[in-house]
This record gives sequence, C-alpha cells and structure tokens, in this order.
Amino acid sequence: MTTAGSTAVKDAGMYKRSTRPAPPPRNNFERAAWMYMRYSGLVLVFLALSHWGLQHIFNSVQDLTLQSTVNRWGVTGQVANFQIWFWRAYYGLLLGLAMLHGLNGLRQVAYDYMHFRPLYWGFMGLSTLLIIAVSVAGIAALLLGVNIAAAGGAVVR
Amino acid sequence: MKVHLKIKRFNPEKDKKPYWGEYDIEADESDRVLDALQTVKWTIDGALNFRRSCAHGICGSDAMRINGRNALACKLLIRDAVHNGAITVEPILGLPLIKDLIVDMEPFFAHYRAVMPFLVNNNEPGERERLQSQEQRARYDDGTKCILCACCTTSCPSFWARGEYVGPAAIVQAHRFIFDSRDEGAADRLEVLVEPDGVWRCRTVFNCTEVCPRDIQVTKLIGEVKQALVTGKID
Amino acid sequence: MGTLFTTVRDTLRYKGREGQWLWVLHRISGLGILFYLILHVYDMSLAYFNVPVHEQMIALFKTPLFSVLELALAVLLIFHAVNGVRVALLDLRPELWAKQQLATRLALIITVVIAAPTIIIMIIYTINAHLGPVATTIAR
Amino acid sequence: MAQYHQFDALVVGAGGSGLMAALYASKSVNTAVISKLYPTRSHTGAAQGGIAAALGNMEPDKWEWHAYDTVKGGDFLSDQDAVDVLCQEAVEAVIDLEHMGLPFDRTPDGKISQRRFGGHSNNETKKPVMRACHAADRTGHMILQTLYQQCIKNNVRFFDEFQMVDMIIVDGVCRGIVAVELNTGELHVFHSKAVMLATGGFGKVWKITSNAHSLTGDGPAIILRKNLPLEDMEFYQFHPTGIYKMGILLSEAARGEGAVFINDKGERFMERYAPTMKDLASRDVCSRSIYKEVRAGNGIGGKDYVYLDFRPDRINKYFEADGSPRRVDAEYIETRLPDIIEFVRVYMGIDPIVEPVPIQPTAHYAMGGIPTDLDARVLADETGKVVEGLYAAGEAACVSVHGANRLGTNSLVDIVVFGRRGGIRMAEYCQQAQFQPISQESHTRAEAILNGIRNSTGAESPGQIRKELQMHMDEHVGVFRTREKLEIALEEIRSLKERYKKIKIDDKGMRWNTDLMEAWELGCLLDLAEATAVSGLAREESRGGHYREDFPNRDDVNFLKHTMVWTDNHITYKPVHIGRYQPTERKY
Ligand SMILES: Cc1cc2nc3c(=O)[nH]c(=O)nc-3n(C[C@H](O)[C@H](O)[C@H](O)COP(=O)(O)OP(=O)(O)OC[C@H]3O[C@@H](n4cnc5c(N)ncnc54)[C@H](O)[C@@H]3O)c2cc1C
Ligand code: HEM
Ligand code: SF4
Ligand code: F3S
Ligand code: FES
Repeated sequence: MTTAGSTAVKDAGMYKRSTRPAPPPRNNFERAAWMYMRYSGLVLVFLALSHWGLQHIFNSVQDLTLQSTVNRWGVTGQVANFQIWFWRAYYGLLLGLAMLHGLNGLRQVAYDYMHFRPLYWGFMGLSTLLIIAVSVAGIAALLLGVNIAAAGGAVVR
Repeated sequence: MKVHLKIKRFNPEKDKKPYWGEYDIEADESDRVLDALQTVKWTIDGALNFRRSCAHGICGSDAMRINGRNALACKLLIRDAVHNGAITVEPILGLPLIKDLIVDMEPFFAHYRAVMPFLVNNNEPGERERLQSQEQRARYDDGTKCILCACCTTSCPSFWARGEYVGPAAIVQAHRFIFDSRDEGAADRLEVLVEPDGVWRCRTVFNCTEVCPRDIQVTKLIGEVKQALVTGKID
Repeated sequence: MGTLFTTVRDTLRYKGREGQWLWVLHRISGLGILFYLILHVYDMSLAYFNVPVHEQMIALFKTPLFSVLELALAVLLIFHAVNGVRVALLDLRPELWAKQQLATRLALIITVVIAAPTIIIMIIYTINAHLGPVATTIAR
Repeated sequence: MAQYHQFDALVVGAGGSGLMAALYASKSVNTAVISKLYPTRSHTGAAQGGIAAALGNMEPDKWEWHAYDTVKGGDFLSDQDAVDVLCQEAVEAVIDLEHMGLPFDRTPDGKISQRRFGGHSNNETKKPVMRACHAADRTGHMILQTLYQQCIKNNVRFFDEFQMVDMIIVDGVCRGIVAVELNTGELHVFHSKAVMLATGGFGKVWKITSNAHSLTGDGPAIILRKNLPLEDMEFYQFHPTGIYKMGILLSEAARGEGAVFINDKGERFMERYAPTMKDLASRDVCSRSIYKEVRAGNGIGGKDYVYLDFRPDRINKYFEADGSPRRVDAEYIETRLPDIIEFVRVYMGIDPIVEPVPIQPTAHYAMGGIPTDLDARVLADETGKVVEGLYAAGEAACVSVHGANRLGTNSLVDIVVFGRRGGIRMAEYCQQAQFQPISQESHTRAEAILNGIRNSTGAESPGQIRKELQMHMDEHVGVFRTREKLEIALEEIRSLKERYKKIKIDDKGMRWNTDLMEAWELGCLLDLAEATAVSGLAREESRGGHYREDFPNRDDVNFLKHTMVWTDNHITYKPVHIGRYQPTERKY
C-alpha cells in the first residue's frame, strides 16, 4: 500500500465533538448536596463571619444582655418594623443555611465512618430530628420575639 | 554508603501482627530503594516479600509507603530517601495486608473495572484510523499515563474511610475515556461516578496528586469529572 | 463506628502534606461549629420559650471556661470559612488546580491574619470583664 | 492437592501477545489468561518508541519496504514468508489497535503520527523513513493498557498472579498446564484443549539489561524440559542505549528524533561505521560500534561508555550537517520523549536537555525462542511437525521474523500480529478438538520440584548463583564472542547448575513465597543461559546480534540456517525460508 503523505482531508466538522452534553445523571441527590455545600459555604462566609464580628468583636459576649436581643428581635406581640424584619431575614437565612450545611456535613462524616447501615440511618435520623427541632424553635423565637412577660420586667424598653 | 532499613514485616502463616524488621546494608546513593530491598532479600532474608517487575517506574508493581508516604520503590533513589541514615518501608494503606509489603490489590482493580475503562464506540470505524485532532488528543493525555500503581488511591483519606469509594485511580481512568473525542460511553461512566461512592467522596485532599509517580494531575482530573457532572457538559 | 478508628490511625501514620491536615481540621472545625450552633440556637430560642433559663445560659457563656472555648470556636470558624472558600473555589474552577500549593498556604495565612486580631480583641474583652479596671488601664 | 479448572483455550502470559491472543480467542471459545503478574505489569508496558507499520501517513511508504528492511535487519536469517505476513498485517493491526482506543499521537491532519526508527528506510532513497507509529514514548504502555481494557470489555477470564510451573503434554498433545497461585501457594491444574505460551523474554540472564525482574523465560525453559527444541537462541539483541550501569532503556526514538552518539573526542563516530544510516543503523551495528570505540580508547574518560547526545542545539547542528531542513527545540524534545527524559533525570540526576547522557549497550531482546509456524503453532522439531494444541507468540516465540537481529518497533508488531493469528487459529482448533483426558497426577511433578526447592537443605544461595550467572553472561556471552569465551561461560553455567541442586531458601511457607518462585525461576535462567551458549558456540560465523571475533564474517554457505537446541545440548538445523530477497552484504 502506498499512501502519499499528508493529503489533508479537513472537511467541516471532521473532529467535531467538542461540547457534548453529558446525560442528566440519575442519582442527583449527592450532586445537589455537593453543590449546596459549596454555594452555601460561599454565602455563609459573609453571613457567619459578619454575625460573629457583630456579636464577638464589635460587641462582646460579656456585654450580652436580653436587651441587645430585644433590640434586634423586638418583643412578643410587637408589630415588626423594617429593622426587625431585616434582622429576622438575616438570622433566618443564616440559621437555615448553616443548619442545612452542617447537617449535610454531618451526614458526610457519618457516611464515611458508619458502615453498619442501621447505625448510620439511626444516627442520621436522630441528628436530623434534633437539628430540625432546634431550627424550628429558633425560627419560632425569631418571629415571636423576646418573651418580655416571662422576663419579669428585667428588660427596660 | 551504609543504610539502615526498617521494614514492616508480617507473615500470615506465623505472625499475629506486623512487626519491624531492621537491616543494615551497603548501598550506592544513586541506587533505588528497590535495590536496597533486593539486597535484603538476596543477602539477608530471602523471606522478605514485595512485588516488583520493571524496576524503572513503568509497571506499577511496587507501590509502598516509604518514610510514611506512598512511592514506587524503584523510582525513589536512596539519596532522596534516607533520613539520618535510615529508611522506613511499610505496605500501602487501605487494602487488606497479605504478607510483608504485599497487599490484596483486588478491591483496587474492582473499582478500576467499575468505571468501564475501555473505549465505547459502536459506529463502524471504517478501514483507516478514526481521525482525532492534536488538541483532542492532548485533552485526555494526562490520564493515559496512569500505570495503575494505586499510590494515589491508597493515599486518600476518603478511601481509608470507605473502601467502597472508587478512588482517584479509577476516576483518572474514567476521565481518560470521558474526554476522548472517539468515545461515546461517557453517559454510562458518569452514571457510576455520580453515585455517593463516586467522585463526591473526593474531599480535595491532594494526597493523590502529590504521590502520583507519573505526575498526573489527579485532583484536577477528578475536578473536571465533577464539573462534567455539575454542568452537564464535556469539553 | 466502622473505620473511624482505622482512618484516624492511618491519617496519623500517613505522612501527608498540608492538604491532608487542612482536611482534618476542616472536618473537626465543621463538626465543632455545628455542635456550637445547635447549642446556640437552642439557647436563643429560649428567649421566647423560657427566658429565665435563657438568661442563665447567657451567664454561663460569660464564665472564663466558656470564654476560652469561645476563642477556640473563633479560630475554628475563621479557619473553616477561609478553607471552605479555598475548597469551593478549587472545586468549582478546576483550572486553578495548578495553584493548589499556593492556595493551601494562602488559606493558612489568611486564617492567621483574620484570627490573630480577633483573638486579641476577644482576649481584651474577656480580661476587661473579669478583671475590670486593671485590664482597662493596661488596654489604655 | 491441586485445584482443577477446565477451559477450551489457555493463554499463559498477559503481555501484548497474550492479551491479543486472548481477545481474539475469547470471541468464540471459553478462554482463560494465566499471568504471574497483573496484566498491566507486563513488560510490554516498558516498550517506548513505537510500532512499525507502513501506513504512509507522513511520507510515502510500502509494506514491501518494511519487509525488506526487516529481512536486511535480520541479516537474512529471517523467514521471509513470515516477514511478509508481519509487514502486511502490521498495517491492519495498527488500525485495529487505534479502533480499540489506543491513543496514538496525531499528525496535524488527525492521522496516526509516525517517526523514524533504526533500520527503517525508504528503499528507493535509502534514507530513514517515518514508519514507527507512536504514542509519545509510551507506545508499549498504551498497547498493553488498550488490550487489557478490551479484555475487560469482553469479559476475558483472568487468573492474575498465577505462575505456570509445568505443562501437561501427553503423547505429543498439549492438554493443559500446572500453575501456582502465588497468594496461597496452592497448585492449580488447568485442563484445556489448547495452550498458548506468551511468557515474554529472558533478559535476566544478563546483569545489564533493559528487562524486568520477572523476565526469566519460564515458557521457553519449560519447553526445553518437555524435550522440545528452542530456535536461534544465540541471537540475543544488545540495545546500544541503556543508561550506564543500570541498563534502563533509552529508546531508539531518541535517535529517531535526531540524537547522536559521541565519543570522548566529541566525534559522531557512527558516520564511520554506517555512512548512510549513521546513528540509525541497526542495533547490532550500533552496539558493536560503541564497543569498538571503547576498545580504541575513545570511551568517555577511557571508560566503557559513550554519550548519547540529545541537546537540541547539537541535534540541529547535525541536521544541518546532514542537509536536513528539520530543526528541534527543547519543548519539542520534551513532548516527543517525555518518559525517556524523565528516566535520565530521575535515575542519573542529569538533564539531557543540557548534558549528554552516558550510555552503554544493554541486554534487550531475544530473537530466538519457541519455534512456531505462521499460525503460532509450536514446532516439535526441525521438520515442521507441530505439537498439537500448543501455541506460542511474542518474545517467547520465534516465528523467525527477526532473524539474527530485530529492528526497533518490530517486536510490538510481532506481538500483535502473531498474537492475533495465534488466538484466531487456537480458537478454530478448540472448536473442533476434544478435551483429551489428563491424569489425576498431573501436578505431582511440579509439586515435587517445588517441594524439592522448598525443603532443600544445601548451602548455596540462589541470589549468589544468579549474580555469578549474570556476571559470566555479561562478560562472555555479550556483544563480542569467541570460542574461548563461550567455552568458559558454558563451563561456569554447568558448575552453577550443579550448585543450584544444593540451594537453600529462607521462606518455607506457602503464601506469597517469592523466595521459592525466584529460586524456581533461577532454574529457568540457568537452562536458557546454557542453551544460548551452546547455540552460540556452534554457530561459527558472525551474523546480526551474534558476533564471533574468531569468525568475523557471515558465512551463508554453512550457516544460512536456523539453530534448534535441545535440552541435552544437541543441536539440529532448519533451513531459512528465502523469498524475494536473496542474501546480500548488509550495509547501513
Ligand atoms: C525497555 C524496553 C523497550 C522496548 N521498546 C520497544 C519498542 O519501542 N518497540 C518494539 O517493537 N519493541 C520494544 N521492546 C520489546 C517488546 O516490548 C517486547 O519484546 C514485547 O513487549 C514482549 O511482549 P510479550 O507479550 O511477548 O511479553 P511480556 O509483555 O513480557 O509479557 C510476559 C507475560 O508473561 C507472563 N508470564 C511470564 N512467565 C509466566 C509464568 N511462568 N506463568 C504465568 N505467566 C507468566 C508475565 O506475567 C507477563 O504477563 C522493548 C522492550 C523493552 C524491555
Ligand atoms: C463560614 C463559611 C463556611 C464555609 C465557606 C464552609 C464551607 C464548607 C465546604 C466547602 C464544605 C465541604 C467540604 C468538603 O466537602 O470537603 C464544608 C463542610 C462542612 N461544613 Fe462548612 N462552611 C462554612 C460554615 C459552616 C458552618 C457555620 C458549619 C456548622 C454548622 C459548617 C459545618 C460543616 C461541616 C460539618 C462540614 C463537613 C465536613 C467534612 O465533610 O469533612 N460549616 N464547609
Ligand atoms: S493516577 Fe498516578 S498514582 Fe494513581 S494509579 Fe495512576 S499512576 Fe498510580
Ligand atoms: S487524596 Fe482523595 S480526597 Fe480527592 S484529591 Fe485525592 S482523591
Ligand atoms: S518495579 Fe515497575 S514500577 Fe517499580
């Protein structure tokens, strides 16, 4: 067989296949969880660090009183003003994102080390319940405000 | 020069658990660690066991933990391995120990097979070669260098934790085909890799990249597979 | 706990570089923050559900022991945030991989740069609160 | 006790030839592959430079030219019917590999890229031709990986880390093999209709060698012990460019890309020995030239090595001197020869881009081996009688395409072309043949041999014997041979064989007893060393890789024939199949 060297046959699309669509994968949960960890993490940098800065740097835990909470949350029964709505949104978002992020993080760790399936599911079930319960309580308190009546008048408006 | 070798020994027919064997040998500083092991085997204790074949970093037989870190014994020179006149050699982690430096490689190869490490293309190829541009060839070049030595997979903390994790080596193999313009099996491979024990187990630790004796950018390739799954595009 | 023990042992045995240790820290810090967060949200919810207990817990947070834990938490959170950004960026932009060594070092440096003043400020607050005027004088 | 398995076809060895055979045989019959290494550890993976095929992708080429080059390279000892098959089917085989997914380097227009290689020429202009298809300098690695991948795809059954130690041949019919499962130390009897031996070379007979520790010639040694002959054992190739003292190969691809040899005076000495092909003359010619320079006191610093120079500026200078328009730069060299450059950096600690590399000839390739016909069927004697049910391919075999000296890149062609032919033929045979009965005691011979070594209480160390063997072979059965040298070697080998009977090993266990297996392999090395020396002594001429200083010329009248050596050291001869090309003087 004699073939002359390099008679180029570059017709259009000869090597085409540059961007093929990958199929939508069947199991999307792990993928979604993975992406959530990254994106929520990026948002949390701002929320969590600003919260930390506010509570621990500009103010000190040492100066923390019920009053400072009232200043942001308002008190039970009070009609929320713009400021209170702002803090509700800020804390609500922080709480939700962080809890979900933490819960999924915990799931990853548990998945790594708990190979006995019932143990894994049991542990994650309990953890999920606990985290949901605490989160719901937290959000409820955020919306309902500081229960000034139960504070025995310690808080000055 | 004089070299003090500390080798983790274990004989399943005799020992309850591994112990350290210590050997003093004479070696050239430009010798390979493998040569030192051979010297021990041929002149001190023939019962020392380890895998080896090519002796120049091309067959992938002799992955072991040298001074705590994975390496091919035949690709690490004595002068680079001695610390205070001594070298420690242990089997790789995460695979069942059989004898001395020999571990069971079967789980490793099972993961390899799981990602369909072969070209899938059911079109009639014709009489001549399928055409591929130089750029397309370069796109997947890195992964083709892999010699399946398992240095990467057995250095990965996620793999130590879960032997079910397919591991970096298998992902590198999958990458080699997913990004080959001649291949059409990407969909099926990604189905495997999107599972919980697929790419998501990779926590970007970089141990794999740091030990690959073929200088493959393992973590980068894993990242590209993750991106393929995230964006649904292969380019 | 299946492989927890072996993994911890192997992690200690294996001589990984920065990447491995950052990962260990990330994991520990993440779990630590989660633990604190649960406690903290529980405590805050008591501002509505049970104010007296809420106030007792706030008092507890002001004790020296908790002040020290708070310091640790600060470092963990800052580290987790900075390192989290590193991981997220590397994961979402594979082309940055070539710079991973640099990224690891940067993450550590940024953590220190943010954590150091934070800790100093927090220590001053704590000393002020517990030792009062003495510290205030020194601080001035 | 031995475990028992039954398969239509068995392939022993999972290098390129074994996998190719298995791939094709498994398409129609129940096939198993037995390998003492994981398949991807086979030494085919070390092959660097390329695989020859007259694709004509870069410049005009014809398979007939390839055939002529092969015959000439083999110093006219090649069987020309086999060479025709080799070169014609090479084209098909390379395309086949590409279709299987092999990542060949590409030309700008997307075809398989090719490069120059020693001894391959345009027959009209006599100039080197680009015929070696390659994937960087990892061609063998890619072939091995690709074939293994295809075997996985086709569900070929593998017995990895099983070492064959005996064959079952009864009444001239091969009925299976006996192997040790390394992990348990247990014996397994594999009962089959057909067996293919693809166990690779035996370079470990020498000390300075490019070959892997595992290349101990188990297949050919067992053949000898079964009272079957080996062909052309005196023809062993010494590759000119091994890393000094280590023997690690630096592929001829380096010279294909323009590298040259220089001596202590900085001369490009190959100009004197091969005026046309120069540094791309055949390997035997280059190796001898290097040693002639060394003898003339032109070795570097008066020592026993010369330089291989692939500094880009030097290469360009030589291109210029040759009137070639090609130019290279460091980047080009790095992308074309990445592994070779890394070997030099890692193992010598020098950078070949800025410094020349010390090299010395290294034992490399067995032209001889188990005699076969064109369908890889093993021959029982010089008359062409075949051993029913027994096949061989690859470096272990000798179809005699390589004759007295193999051309670079032709071994990879050999393994794929004859591996495939053998696999297909074996499957056809299995489809019509019946299982022949085997005895319950088939494994007892192997068991006795292994237990003999395990429990031997002598005083000799196998390591010491191996070392002495390799030393004598390097010294006396190397590039230059004489009657005296060969006789000394034979005497030494025989006394080592006596000592071998009194060895003692440290590991008495069953599981993963590499001490035992290495000692067993040493027995193979000794047998093959003896066969090599005996064959060399009988061939009183110089041809290709076999150079006798006491008979420096080729002698077509008396020695244009293949040597067949038998276990009791007697020798018979077989004629060479001459076709289109009559023997002429060989000049490069
Ligand atoms: C460094 C180097 C570079 C080379 N470069 C080139 C090149 O560029 N071009 C070229 O054409 N050729 C080249 N060659 C030559 C070529 O690579 C080999 O000749 C060829 O690959 C041999 O293939 P094979 O299939 O016969 O055997 P191998 O690949 O050696 O495989 C042998 C197989 O047999 C198995 N085996 C052995 N003994 C037993 C036993 N007792 N029981 C069970 N299994 C056993 C082994 O496990 C292995 O799987 C090179 C060789 C070397 C050493
Ligand atoms: C402040 C900004 C934060 C960023 C940028 C961030 C980022 C990340 C990222 C990217 C991961 C995934 C790591 C991986 O998969 O390897 C992760 C894991 C985790 N995060 Fe965060 N996170 C932040 C805050 C938090 C908070 C507030 C919590 C606690 C509720 C938390 C708890 C966890 C846990 C438990 C893990 C799992 C650790 C592991 O799998 O090893 N993180 N974080
Ligand atoms: S990617 Fe590198 S370390 Fe991993 S198996 Fe392949 S060659 Fe070995
Ligand atoms: S070490 Fe493991 S976690 Fe990922 S980056 Fe490598 S696979
Ligand atoms: S012995 Fe082959 S890679 Fe080390």
